[in-house]
Parts: sequence; structure tokens; C-alpha cells
Amino acid sequence: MIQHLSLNIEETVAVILFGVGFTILLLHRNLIKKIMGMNIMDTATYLFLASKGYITGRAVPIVVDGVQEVSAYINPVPSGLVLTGIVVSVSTTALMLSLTIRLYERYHSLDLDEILILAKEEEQT
Amino acid sequence: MEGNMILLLPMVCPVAAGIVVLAGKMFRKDRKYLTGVSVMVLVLEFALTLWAVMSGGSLTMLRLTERLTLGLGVDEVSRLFAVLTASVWLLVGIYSVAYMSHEEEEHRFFGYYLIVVGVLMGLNFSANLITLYVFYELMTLTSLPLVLHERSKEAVRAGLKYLFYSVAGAFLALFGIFFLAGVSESLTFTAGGVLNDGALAGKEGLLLISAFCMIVGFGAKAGMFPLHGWLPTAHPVAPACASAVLSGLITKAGVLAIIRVVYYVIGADRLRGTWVQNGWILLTLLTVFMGSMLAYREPVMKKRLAYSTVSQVSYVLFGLSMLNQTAFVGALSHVVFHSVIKHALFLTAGAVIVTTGWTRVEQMRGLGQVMPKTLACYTIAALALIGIPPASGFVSKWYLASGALSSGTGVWSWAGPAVLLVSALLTAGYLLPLTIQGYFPGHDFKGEEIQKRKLAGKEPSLWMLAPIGVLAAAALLFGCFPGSLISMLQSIAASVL
Amino acid sequence: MSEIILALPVFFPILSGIFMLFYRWGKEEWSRKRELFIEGLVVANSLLIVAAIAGGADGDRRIVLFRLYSALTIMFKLDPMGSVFAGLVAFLWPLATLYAFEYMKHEERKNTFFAFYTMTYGITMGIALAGNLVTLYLFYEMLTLVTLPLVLFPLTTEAVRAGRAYLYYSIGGAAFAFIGLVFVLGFSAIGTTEFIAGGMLDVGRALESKNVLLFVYVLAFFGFGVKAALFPCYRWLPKAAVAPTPVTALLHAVAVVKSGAFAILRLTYFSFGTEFLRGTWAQWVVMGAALVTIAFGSTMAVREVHWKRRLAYSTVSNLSYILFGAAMMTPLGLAAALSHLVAHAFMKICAFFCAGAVMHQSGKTYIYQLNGMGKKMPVTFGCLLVSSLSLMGIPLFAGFVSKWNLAQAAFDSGSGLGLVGVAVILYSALMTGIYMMTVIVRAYFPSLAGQTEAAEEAALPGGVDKDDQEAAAEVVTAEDGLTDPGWKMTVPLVIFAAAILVIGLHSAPLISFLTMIGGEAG
Amino acid sequence: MSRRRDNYETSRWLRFKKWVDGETDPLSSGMDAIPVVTEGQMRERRKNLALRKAYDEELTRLSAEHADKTEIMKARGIRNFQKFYKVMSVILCLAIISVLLWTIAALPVTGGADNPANNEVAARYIEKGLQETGAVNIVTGMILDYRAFDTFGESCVLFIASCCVLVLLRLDADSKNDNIKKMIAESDDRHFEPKDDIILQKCACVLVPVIMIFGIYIVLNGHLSPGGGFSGGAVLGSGLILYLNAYGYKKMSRLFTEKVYRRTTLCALTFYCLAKSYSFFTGANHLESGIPTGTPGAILSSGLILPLNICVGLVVACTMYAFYTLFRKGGM
Amino acid sequence: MSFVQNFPFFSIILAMFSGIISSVLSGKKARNLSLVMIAVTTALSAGTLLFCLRTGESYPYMMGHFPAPWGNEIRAGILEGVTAVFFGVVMFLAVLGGLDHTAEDVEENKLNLFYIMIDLMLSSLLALVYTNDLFTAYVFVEINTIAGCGLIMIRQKGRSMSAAIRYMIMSQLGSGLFLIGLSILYDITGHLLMSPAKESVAALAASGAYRIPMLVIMAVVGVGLAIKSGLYPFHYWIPDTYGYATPTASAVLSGLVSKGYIFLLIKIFYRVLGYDNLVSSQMVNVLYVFGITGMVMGSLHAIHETDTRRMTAYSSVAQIGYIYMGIGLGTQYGMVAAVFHIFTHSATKALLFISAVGLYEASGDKKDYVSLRGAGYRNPLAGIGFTVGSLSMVGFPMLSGFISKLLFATSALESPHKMLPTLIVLAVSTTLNAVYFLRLVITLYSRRRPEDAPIPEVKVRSSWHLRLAILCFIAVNLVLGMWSQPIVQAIADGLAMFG
Repeated sequence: MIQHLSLNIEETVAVILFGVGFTILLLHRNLIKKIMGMNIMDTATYLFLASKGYITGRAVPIVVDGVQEVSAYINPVPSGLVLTGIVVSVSTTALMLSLTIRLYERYHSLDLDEILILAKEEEQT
Repeated sequence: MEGNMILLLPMVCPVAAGIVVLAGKMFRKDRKYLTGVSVMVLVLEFALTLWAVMSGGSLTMLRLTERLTLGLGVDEVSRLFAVLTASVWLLVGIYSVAYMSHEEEEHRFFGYYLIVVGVLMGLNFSANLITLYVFYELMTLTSLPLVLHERSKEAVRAGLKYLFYSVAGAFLALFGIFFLAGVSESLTFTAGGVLNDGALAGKEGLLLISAFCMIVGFGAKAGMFPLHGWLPTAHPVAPACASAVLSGLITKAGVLAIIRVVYYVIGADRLRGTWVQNGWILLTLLTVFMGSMLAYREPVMKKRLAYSTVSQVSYVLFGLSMLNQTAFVGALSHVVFHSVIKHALFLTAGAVIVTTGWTRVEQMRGLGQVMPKTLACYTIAALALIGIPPASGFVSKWYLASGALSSGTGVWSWAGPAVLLVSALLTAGYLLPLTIQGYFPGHDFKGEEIQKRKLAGKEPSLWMLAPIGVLAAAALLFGCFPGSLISMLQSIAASVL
Repeated sequence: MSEIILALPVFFPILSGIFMLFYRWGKEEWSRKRELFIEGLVVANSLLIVAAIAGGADGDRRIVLFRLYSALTIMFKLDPMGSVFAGLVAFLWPLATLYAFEYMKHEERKNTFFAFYTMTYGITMGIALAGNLVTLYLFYEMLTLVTLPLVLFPLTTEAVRAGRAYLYYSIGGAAFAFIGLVFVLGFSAIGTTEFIAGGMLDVGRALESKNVLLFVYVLAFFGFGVKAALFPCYRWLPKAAVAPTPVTALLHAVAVVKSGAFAILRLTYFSFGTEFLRGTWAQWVVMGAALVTIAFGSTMAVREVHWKRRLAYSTVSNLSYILFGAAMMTPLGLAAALSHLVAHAFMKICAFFCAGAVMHQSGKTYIYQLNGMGKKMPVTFGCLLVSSLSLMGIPLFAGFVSKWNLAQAAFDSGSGLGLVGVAVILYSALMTGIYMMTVIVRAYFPSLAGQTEAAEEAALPGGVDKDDQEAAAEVVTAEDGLTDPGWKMTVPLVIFAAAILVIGLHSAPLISFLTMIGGEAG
Repeated sequence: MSRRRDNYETSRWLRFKKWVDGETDPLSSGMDAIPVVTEGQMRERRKNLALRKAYDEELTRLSAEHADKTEIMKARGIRNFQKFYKVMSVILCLAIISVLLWTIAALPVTGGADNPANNEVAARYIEKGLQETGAVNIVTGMILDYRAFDTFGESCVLFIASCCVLVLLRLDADSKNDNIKKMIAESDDRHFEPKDDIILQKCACVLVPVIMIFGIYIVLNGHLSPGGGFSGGAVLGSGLILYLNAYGYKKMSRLFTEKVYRRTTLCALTFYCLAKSYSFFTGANHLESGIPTGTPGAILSSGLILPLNICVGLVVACTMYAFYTLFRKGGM
Repeated sequence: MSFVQNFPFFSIILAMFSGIISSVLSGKKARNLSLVMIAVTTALSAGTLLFCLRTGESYPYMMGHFPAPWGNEIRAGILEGVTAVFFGVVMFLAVLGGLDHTAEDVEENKLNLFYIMIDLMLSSLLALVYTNDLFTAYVFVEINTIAGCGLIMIRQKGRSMSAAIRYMIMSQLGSGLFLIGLSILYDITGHLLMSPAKESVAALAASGAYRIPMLVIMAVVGVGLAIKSGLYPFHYWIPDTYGYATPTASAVLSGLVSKGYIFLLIKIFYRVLGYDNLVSSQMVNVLYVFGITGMVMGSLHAIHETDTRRMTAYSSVAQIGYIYMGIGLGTQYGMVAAVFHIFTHSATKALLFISAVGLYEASGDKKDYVSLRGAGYRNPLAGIGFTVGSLSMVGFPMLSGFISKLLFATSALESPHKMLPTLIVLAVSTTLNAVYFLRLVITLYSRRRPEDAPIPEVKVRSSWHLRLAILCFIAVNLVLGMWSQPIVQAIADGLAMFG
């Protein structure tokens, strides 16, 4: 298993990163850190995907000199998926950051638990 | 409704009269009306009973369901009980006319008094178990107002206690009835039993349980241990005349029911030698002894008499439990005798209460100076109850003891008579002190109270004295001339055993 | 299309009730005209039912209304057992309505009350006429809902609590009954849940998963048993006694609780089938539960000093008589259960109406407040006497007949638990004697030392709180000028009392009819 | 619990811990501009401070020994729950990592040419992509033609995200709500804006045109070389942001207002939507789309890909710029 | 190729397009556009449904010029049609019912943004329903998530924003897991379109290769979507989210969004992973356990709640438990029941949220029990609506909840081991539902007490659209409850088409 993991070193790293991101998302109370965790998680997934598309010794899938053989290029599909995924992650990051800004303006805190408590108190008063 | 309609009359007539008395306004205002009508109805009742007894036959009143009919019929046992009831009821009724004059709401007493006798007649004439049960329950309910009459807190409590013991007993009995209905063709009383062997197969154990339940259940009315508790509570609070009939006749309704169940439905043979018989004997002997002991220790007169009833009625039950002819004769004769005697005793106690207000035995020292005649009657009755020959109690006890000895029930055949004997001694112990203290109060007795209240020689009125006298005389006479009664009882015994 | 007469008695009152809710009746809040309208409506419906029954109740007449789902049809069917319940309700309802007019005289929102009251009639009919388990379940749930406003009617905190309890219990029960419904549907030999005398289970398949089915039967029994106030789930019934008396009387002594019992009968005899159930552990479980309830209900009734609650506990106990009969799973058992269903209806409605009459006339609700009322309200207490005696099971009254039948059936079934059952019934009868006769005695023979005693009794354990004690200290003896209520109350009372006597004295036709039903279904 | 030293506050461990927790601010020694705090902000802060103080007091009160027992239990419960939660999350994450590692061990080896992923799908993209889409960049061809629906969805993600940010952060000057007016006043961050920073302006003067041209290049050559609408748009957006930073809102608003932003986005997306709908519709109904693919390698080739790239580029550029401005001051 | 077959594509694009257009419209126009669009979309979906019913077949629809393994595809069948129609109807009514509140809660010049989100939400839901491509599904899941977040936070209160950020965090966890599952799946099959992916999966399953990754894919995708749809242990975001959003948003989120994910999950189970593989891998049992736990725990939480909106939200947790329980039963029939419950629950929960609006209006916008006392008299129609909804939740016959309960129960009969637990939990959960819903119903119809705070301004009569929406929802409920047979049949047929 270890050997196989070392062969799949990119994925292994990606997965560990994914786990790190996941942990941050769950554990940290600071919203900015949560967002970072989320980004790490997303990025790890893209790394995973991208490494899946790679084929040893082949070129970027941009047709050069009219060569159109399969053996010449790496798999273009994961690259496309990563492109799409990046946009999605940018969007969600932006959204979360803006939420964080609003919440910080309101409660002067980035601690999610504290924000929840303050929000509850605010509503009660 | 088919059959001899005359049987209905002793039932309907007093009930109707009772309702009229209860409802009519004029009875509340005018005492004369009330007493007059009541006595007349009682006399009429007596006549009707005799007529019905003479005419015999049977009557089907109603079909409750397909198999449950309400029917009346006349046989030897019902004759005995009916005549006894009617005559004693009449006497007590006459007594009540005087006794109740110082109570409130007399119309209610007389109303229910009349109704109860009607119900009792129904009970006596019942031709089957269901009818018996119906009247048994009705009797409980209609006699309840008699207990409650005083309406004091104790009276209400006592009334409820009476009700619950009776109802509990009745429901115990009902268990048996439920069972018996399933294993018999009909529940019509037939000497020797009506059970169907085919249906009974495999349910013998259950039969015994049912029989025992019924004995204990109906035994509640007869004051048999363990359901005897109501008697000593109910009697002291009820008017003396009510206590008299309660202990003299209504307890006998329980006896009648047991006779009917054991000898006319189940059949004595099925019980002989079983645990039911043994248990039953044990219970009766326990009751006999316990009743006497309690009576002996009881200071309140009416309560003492009540305990005495507990003990005495169990003599009857003991006789029945022996399941042999002689004892049966003894039992039935004791029914009659005890009824007569106990009425006499209770009426005396009532007379004492009315005249002097004394309720406790130790208050009654020197009673002989107040009412010697009454006390004389009391003494006769007491002697009869103890069983001193030639008074009546002796006859029945003789039959009971000899029946027991010849019953072949092992240890019971001699233990029973021994207990009876001890109990007779105790009876003497609790009844005679009144006589002795009454007539011979001793040197230290000054009779201050008697003098102060000018009670000396203040006999109760004739309305009260006469019934007591008649009853005391009967107690004596039955002992002297028991022949015809005994022969009649023997014929009954022969038919059922 | 003469079968439409089966659907009419169900929908006519429901629709009229809805109409009453929304129709604006001019200015005045209440008028004689409306009473006449409602009474006419109820009587007409009863006549419809009578006509329907007269047209033949052999189970062949049916009407399928619509299909809820593939095998689930909403269907009415008039069979003998249904006609017993239908006839009973049809007899009671007009009288109860009459009584309600008088009782509700001083209340507000009468319109709402009577609208729901009338709707309940239709829905109870729906239960009686339901041709299959689904229809029964449907109307069973609807019954909960329609009667809820009636329980809530006083809108006091107490009433709201009672309503909640009622609702939770009923819905919860129905949820468990639902399991039964599903299993019956799943194992039905005919693919639907239509009631067939003797059950419709595909026995071959059922035997394969016998224990599961038995377990489900027990669940469903307890589920429907909630409405019939089976032991662990009885609490709602005494609480619901806060509702106006016509509601307590008609619904919580007759329509609603009997629907539960009726549903159990349907479940046992017409769905699962006694063949399948008899002699299994399930039978012993349900019978045991019924017996526990009988004993428990009567005992609690004795402890209770609030009159209506006492009667409610009595209902708890008496309903389980019916369930005991049902659990016997013999033809005689069914007949006995049905006979108690009929008899208890009369006895308990009579008793409740008496309580209601007293409350209406004097506002007294506790038993120690009833001293000496028997003389002032002779008709009321006369009827109460009749119903008490009948409840106790004194011969000549209706209660004896049903008890007799129950005991006969128990002996006939030959099971040990049956015998225990007879003993329990007798115990309960004794308790009935205690809790009913104390009332009677108090009413007719008020203790002279009433004052002290009332206070004393109020201090007894048994749920008497401070207010009650104060109330007890306040009024002990009956006031002057107390009389029997108006004819609208007394007439139903007298009719019920008479009915009790008639059944008690001449029950042969009824019993033979019920035995016939039992013979078919057992 | 470790033994508490006297100089614990200055201990190395604490400093390390603070550094790890990010509590120390290397810039804390007065390098940042001193913000001018408005009165409203102060009030808000005071209020919040009071709230937080109350919250802290609540906590201390709860942990005080003579506090109500049940509340202590509650507080302890919360603390225990937090500990439990942390432990559970760590366990969960470790579990996820190990499960995924386990999975990876069973997956095909990276870079293998025979991996299942390298199947006929990828083959056709490579072999016929040029002919079918006209795009030299196979990835572009794939995402804008073969799998254009995904890409359209992706644009919509961006669009809706910008809408959400607008909802959250846009402060409307014409709003009737007083609260919002106050917020607008407070968030006016010109205090922080470098005022005519000459170095920045000169740099920007040089850089912005280059950046813009580069961005346009990337967008236009999306089908020929690495790049495309998104990357180009991002470059364009950064150019705009740089310009804004150098010259301020006033000058920027001559060039780029919210109206412009909206219209650009609308036009671009509408065109995108209509064009792709046309393409989808014709494709699905097996009709000829009638759009020439052109000569491979030429700028004006590969059918709709070029215009779509332009659209995406516009949208992305606008959105990036919009994000920036909104984050900064809630409006353009 | 019939023109009708274009309808699914039209409906998705139409929804998107109107969202894009709305960005420059005024709030009012955007609202009207949105309503018209939803109506048209629903009509188009109905057309699709009719077409599929008539032909009795499903069909793929190429998004572009390239067929299955290369180009994007959507796919329409009976089940998709039914779901799309249903989602359209619920969406329309939810928007209609919440109009007033939306106008109050949302700043006037952000109103168009709200409707953009509604439009895009609908388009993404439709795309999730119709999609035949896993990656498309991922992208639209993201749209859905962001739109949902937007709907929550558009009511810019502190709690709704904190709820939104929680929602976002949980959703991102879910999306991340979903995406990683997708990546692994792509790695071992090489396909993103469902039909070819399914073939590869079947081949792999037959050959026994890649067992572990397959299992992990099931788990990861299942958990990811379960988090997003709020299955019990992952439900923490639900109460805040549904409780503090504007009513339309609550109705849409609880009624549709979570259901969209569940539908997608079912679709992936059937169309990609293969239902038999799923059953044999014991994954269903895990879902089953989570489901029945959720059924009970959600209700227990709901009982503790005093805020009625949060209570209704917790009830959603329980109801989602029902759906997963149905999926977890592992039978075809259980799946039918689960899908039917998707419909039931969206109709009912939306009805509850919308009619609660009417009740809050009549109680000075307070949401706790005490303030709602007697609200049923103050706003009768809303009271009736809420009562009907509650009864349906409790499983009252003639209402939709009964049928789904029945379907669950009958399907439970087919699996011997899960039969009794299912039925008992069903019964317990029904009882618990009764406890909290009917407690509220009773509160609605009980009299206000003197000590209650007075109601500031009582708006007795709701606007016509609220009343219309409530009436329509009640009608939908009744239809589902009384004429369910064709719908269930359609679901069964549709599932059969899934393969």
C-alpha cells in the first residue's frame, strides 16, 4: 500500500491536503481560517484531478504542428474540469468573504461561535 | 307470565304498598295513617303468604335471555322460610309502630320495611338460581336504607360497609353462577342438584372452586368468616327493629341461598369429602368460635347481639356443611329458632334503648327494676339460645351435634360438637350477665339513675312488649313441642340427601 | 342506486356541519329555529340509518366511493355488526342532541359546538359503516380531529391540556394501528382490506411470519386500544372530562371510545381472524392488558372524587370489558363484547347525563358536594340509580346481561386467563358498586354530619387540590330551589333509563342477534 | 496542566503559540495607518464591547464556584461538548484521510497511459477536436464546445456569486434606510486611500496598458494557446484594480461605473446564453449550425469559441473588479 | 425529433436567461418576469412529461453537436418530468405566497437580485433533475448552493447571515466530498456522462476490479449529498437556515433545494452506481440507519423548540430522515416511496412555511407559541392551511402524508429485517410529529390569555396571493393524498426508466 501510495504521490499529497483543509474547516472558529481551509480543500481536489489527467511524458493538449495522435498529448478532460472548478471555488470564496465582511462589520468578531451567540443575543433584545 | 299468579301477590303487595308509603305525602304528615297502613299491609302479607304457601305451584315471570328465566315456585324449604319471614316480620312491624315513634322520617323506614319483605318473599319463593340472585341483590339494596336510617356519619359508613360486603359476597357468588349456568341445563332448583355430568366433565376442579366461592359469597350475608365484618358495624347504628330483621331474617337469606346452591343446584354428593366441605366446616367453626368470643368481649349490647348472630348463624352453616340429614334438620330448625330468639333479644335491646337510652351492658345493671317483664322475656330467649332444655335452642343443637358426630367427616365430627359446646358456654357468658345484673344488681347498686329519671317499673308499651312476649313464648314452645316441625324438616332432608 | 343510502348518513351530517360552520344565521346568536333545524337534521339522519338497516344488513350492500390508492378503497358496507353500532349511535344521538340544547343554553359559540357535534355524528357513522380497514382508519383519524374542538370547547388551560393529551394519544395510537393496517393489506388474501367475517388473512403466508404478525396485531390492538383507553394509554380519557357534558357523555363514553373498541373488534374478528390468533401469545397479551385495565380503571374510579372523572375512569374499566370479550376470540366472546358495547353505551351516557344535569343545575362537580340532591332532583337521580345498578351488574338491568354473556363466553373459551377475567370482572363490579353507590347514598341519604365529612373527604388523597377543598368548605348541603332540569334533559334521561331496563328485562332478541353475528365471525 | 512559570507571558512557548495561532501581528508596531473612527462606529463598538463584556461576564459567572449548580453543569457540558467536538472532528478528518489514502492505493497509477481515464473520450477530443471545433487548444475546445453546458453553468456560478456579493455588500446611495446611509458614510475609506501616490501612479501608468493588452491577448487567443476567457478576464480585472488603486474612484468612475458593469455583464451573458442556446438547439435537433469553424490556427476561427471567450473575459473582468470594489466600500 | 423534446432544454435556459435579464430590471419587473418564467417553465415541463407518458420512453438530449460520451447531455423521462412539474408548481406557489414578506425583508433595490436567485435556483434545480452528466451536476449543485445561500442572507439580519455562513460551510464540505467522489469515479471509469459511466461501473462490478474505490465513491457521494440535504447527523445548519430566512426562501430551501440533492443522489445511485451494487455494498443500510435516527431525533429536537419556524425546520430533518429511510430500505418500492415523499414533503413543508406567514402576520410577526395563541381565528385561511399541513405531516388519511407513510410501510413489508424497525419508527415518529405539530395547531385555536402580550397591529386579511398560494398548496396536498395512484405509477415507471 505504501509503495502504491508513493507511486501515486500527487494524489497522496492531494488527499492529505484535502484532509487538512477539511480539518481546518471543521475545527477552526475563525471564519477567515475556515475559508482558507475550504480553499485548501478545493485546491487539493484540483490537484488530484489534474494529476489524474497527466500521462507520463506527454505534452499539453494544444495541437502543435498538426500532430493529432492520442499518444502525443495528455488527457484534456481533467484540465477542463479543473478550469471550471477554479471558477466555482473563486465564486464561493468571494461569497464567503463578503459574508465574513458583513458579519465582522456587525459583530466585530471573526469567531463563528461568538458571532452565533451575539446574533442570538441581538435577536433577543 | 304463566303459572300460579298467587305467588306473585306476597311479593307485589308489600312492594307496591312500600312505594306508596314512600311517595305519598299524607304518610309523612300523619303517623296514624302510616302505622295503620303498614300494620294492615303486614297482616295482609301474612295472609297472602299463607295463601301462596297453601296454593303451591310455580310461576315463570320473565325471560331475561333465552336461558335465564325469572321464576317462582313453592317447595318445602320456601314454605318454611316464607312463613317464618311473614310471621316474624309482622311481629317486628307491630313492635316498630311503637319503637319508631321517636325516630325521624318514619315513612321512609316503613316504606323500605315493606319493600324488603316483598323482596324477601321473592327470595324465598325463587324457583331458580338467577331469580334467587336477583332478589338477593335487591334485598341488599332495599335493606340498605334501613341501616342508613339514622343518617349519622357512622350510619352512612356502616351502610356502605354493609353494601360492599354484601355486594362483594354476591359477586363472589356470581362467579359460581356464571360457571354453573354453563354446566347445567337450567338453574331451576331441584333437590339433589341439576348439574349435567357431560358438560361438567373435566371441570370438576372449577366446580369446586365455584362452589366454594358461592358458599363464601352467600356466606357474607350469613355473617360467615371472612366476610362477617359488616354485621357488628351495621347493627348498632340501625334502629333496633331493623337490626332485628337484619340479623334474624336477612342473614337467613344467605343461609337459604347456600341451601339452594349446595343442595338444590350442585348437589350435596358432589361436595362430600372434598376440600370444599372441609374448608367450609373450618370456616363455620371458626366463625362460631370467633363470634362468641367477640360477643363475650363486647360491651355494647346491640353489637354483642350482632356478634352473637355471627356465631349463631354459623351454627346453621355448620349443620349444612355436614351434608347429612340429621345435621340438616338441626340446621333448618336452628334457622327457625335462632330467628325467633334473636328477634326477641334485639327487640329487648331496642326496648331498653327506647325506654332508658342505655346501650352498654354495664349501664343496664338493675334493669330488672325498670322492666322486669321484658327482662323475663329476654331471659327466656337467652336460655333458649344457650340451649338449655326444654327451650328451643337445645333441640336444634342436639340435632346439630348428633348429626356432626354421625357425619363421618373425620376430625370434624367430634371437633365440631366440641366447638359448639364451647360456644354455647360463651353464649351463656355473654347473654346471662344482663339477666343476672338486671335482677340482682348487687349490694353496691344504688339505682341512682333509675330513681332520678323515674324509670322504675317503666315497661315499654304494649306494642313493644307484645311482640317480645310472643317471640319469647315461641322460643320456649318450639323447644317443648318440636315434633311437627322436626318431622317436616326431616322430610325435606330426606328429599335433598 | 339504493346503496347510496349507505353513504348518506355519513356525509349528510358532515356536510351539514360544515354548512353550519360557515352559514351566517342572521343577527341573533341562537334561536329556536336553529335548534329545530339541528334536531330535525339529526333525527332525519337517524331515520336514514334505520331505513338503511331495515333495507337489509347482510353485508352484501356496499358502496365504493373512491379509490385512495391501488388497493385502498373508501367503501361502505352494512353488515350486522356495523348495523349494531350504527343503530346504537342513531338511537343515542338525537336524544343527546336534545340534551345538549339544554346543557349548552348559557354557553357561547353554540354554533361551532353544534357544527362539530353534528359532524361527529357523520364520522361515527362512517366508522360503523366502514367496509374495510382503510375506511375505518380514515374515519377513525377524522373522529379524533372533529372531536378535538369539542374537547377544547371551554378553551381553558385545562381544556387545552386535555385536548393535547387526547390528540397525542389518539394520533399515536392511530400510528400504531396503521402498522396493523399495512400488514393486513400486505397479507390479505383478497388483496384489499375489506372486512370478512372470520378474517381475510392469507393464512398460508401469514403462518410463515407468524410471530411478526402476532406482534403487529398486538401493536395494532394497543393502537386502537388508545381510543378505548387501554391500560397504559388511558390518561387522556379522565382528562377529557373537562369538555361539556354532552361531549363527555356521547363521545367519551360512547362514540369515540366505542369506535376504538369497535375497531378492535373489526381488527380481531374481521381482519386478522380468530382462527389465526386464537391460542397464541398475542391473545394472552391483549387479554391480559384488558384485564389489567378493568381492574385498574375501577380502582382509580374509586379513588377519584371528581364526579365526571370518576365516570371517566369507570368508562376506562368498562371499555376493557368489551376488549376482554374481543380478546376471547370466540363467537360467544364477540357476542358478549357487542352486548356490553350496547349496554354500556346506555348506562354510561345515562350516568354522564345525570352528572351533567347536576352540573348544569347546581354547578356541583365533586361527589362530596352532592349531599341530599336525590330528593331535589328526583328524576335525575332516579335515572342515575338505574344506571348505577346497571353498571354494577345487578340483574334486571342491562349491565347484568352483558356481564353474564361475558362470563359465559369466558367459561366457554375454557382458558385459564378467561377465568381470571371473570374474577377481575367481578372485582371490578364490586369496585363499581363502591364508586357508584357512594354517590347514590350520598345523594339520597346525606350524612347529617355532612360539613365535617366533606372537608375530611376533600383532604383524602386522590387528586383533590386546594381549590377543591375551598369549594368543599363553601357549599356542602344542597341549595334550596334546586330542581330537575328542563324537559330537554329529563326526557333523554328517562328514555335511557327505560332502555336500560328494557334491555335488562328482555334481552333475548338482542342477544340472539349478537350471537348470530358472533357465530358468523368467530 | 503544566506548571505555571512566573515569566510565562514572555516565555518562548507562548510566543510560539501566539505565532501559530496568528495572534501576533508583525505589523503591530505602528506601521499601519491610523484609522479615523467615526462616532457611529464608536457607538457600535461600544455596544458590541458591552455585549461581549456581558458575554464574558456570563462565562466567568458560570465558572465561578458559587454559581448556580445547574448552570455550572451546563457550562461544563458546553466545555465538554467543545472538547468532544474537537476530538471527534480530528478523528473524522483522520478517518477521511485514511479512507481516501486507502482508496488511492487502489487507484490506477498516476501517469499511466492505460489508465481507464484515458479512453475513447479523451482520444476523440485529441484526434478530432481540431476538426470539430476548430480550436487548436484542445482544452478550450472541449470546455467551450464539447462540454459547453458545464462552462455555461460555470459562468452562471460566477454571475450568481457576484449577485450575492452585491446583495451583501452593495450600499445604495439612494437608499431610504437611514441605517444604510450611515453605513455608507462609515465605510467611506478614502482615509486609507493613498492620495495621489506618485510612485504608484507612475508605475500604474506604465503597467496598466501592458496588463490590459496582455489580458486582451489571452482572451483572444484562448482557442489557440493556453488561456481563455477566464484567465484573460482575471488579468483584465487586475489591471482595472491597479488603475483604481492608483488613481482613485473619481477617475475610475469616468471609465467604469456600475451601469457599465451591469450592461457589460448583461450583454456578455445574454450573448453567451443566446449563442449557446442556438448551438445546443441545432445540435440536439441535428441541424447544421451554419457557423464556420474557419482555419485552424487563425484568430478568427473555431466558430463561436472566440466570441464566447470574449464574453467570458468581459464577465470575469467586470466581476473581479466588482468584487474588489464591493469588498472595499460597498459600491463602485 | 419532436419539438416537444426540446422543452427540458428550453426550460433550463429560459430560467437562466430570465435570471440574467433580471439583473438590469427593477424589482417589480423582475418579480413579474420570474413568476411568468416559472409558470412557463412548469408548462414546458408538463409538456415533457406528457410526451414521455405518451411515448413511454425516456430520451437523452444532446447539449451541442456531440453525442453521449463526448458532449454534454441532458435526459428526460417520466420521473424527471413529474419532478420538474412538481418543483415548478411548488416554486411558483412559494414565490407567490411569500411576495409580501419578500418585499418587506429585502431592500427595495435589491429585490431584483432576489428574483435572480430564484430564477437561477429554478434553473439549477431543473438542471439537477434533467442532467445526464455528473460534472454538470456538480456545477449546478454549486449554483444551487450559492443561490440558496443568497436566499438565506438576503434578509440581512445577523442571524440569517450567520446561518448563511454555516450553510455555506456545510455545503462546501458536501461539495468537496462530492467532487472528490466524482474525481475518483472519473479516474476509474473515464466517463463523466451517466450512461457510459454506468456501463463502465457495471463492467467493473462484474469483473470485481476497483472494489474499494467503488465503495468509497458511494460513501463519499452519499455523505456529500446527505450533508447538503441535511440528513440527521449533518443537520446542524438546518434550523437556523430555515428558521431565519424570508418565508419564500424557507419554503423553497426546505421544499425544493434539499429535495433536489436527494433526487440527484437517487439519480446517481440508479444511473451511475447501479442500484444493485449499492444494495449489495450495504451502503443502503448505512443510509437506512441514518434515516431512522433522523426520523426520531429530528422530531425530538422539534418538540423542544419554542420558535415555530425553527420547529418546522427541525421537522424537515425528520422528514428527510423518512426519505433516506425509504432509500435505505433497499427495495424498488422503497425508492418509489422515497420519491413520493419528496413530493409530499415539498408540498407540505412549503404549505406550512407559507401559511405560517399568514399566522405571523396576524400575531405581530412573532413566531413563538405564546404569540401565536389564537392566530387561527385571526387569520382563518392560514390557520386552515397550517392545520392541513400539520395533518399531512402526521399522516392523516386523504392527505399526502398518509400515502407516503403507507408507501413506506408497504415497502417495508418486502424486506424482512427492516420491516419491524421501520414500522415502529414510523409509528413513533408519527406520534412525535403529532406532538409538536398538533400542539401548535391547538395553540392556534386556543384563546389568548389575559397575561399574553397584546398584539401590536393585527393584519387580519392577508393579501390575495398569499391566500391563493395557501389554497393551491392545500389543493396540491389533497390531490397527492387522494389521487396518488397515477403519480405513484409514474414514479415507478420513471424509476424503471432509470434502469
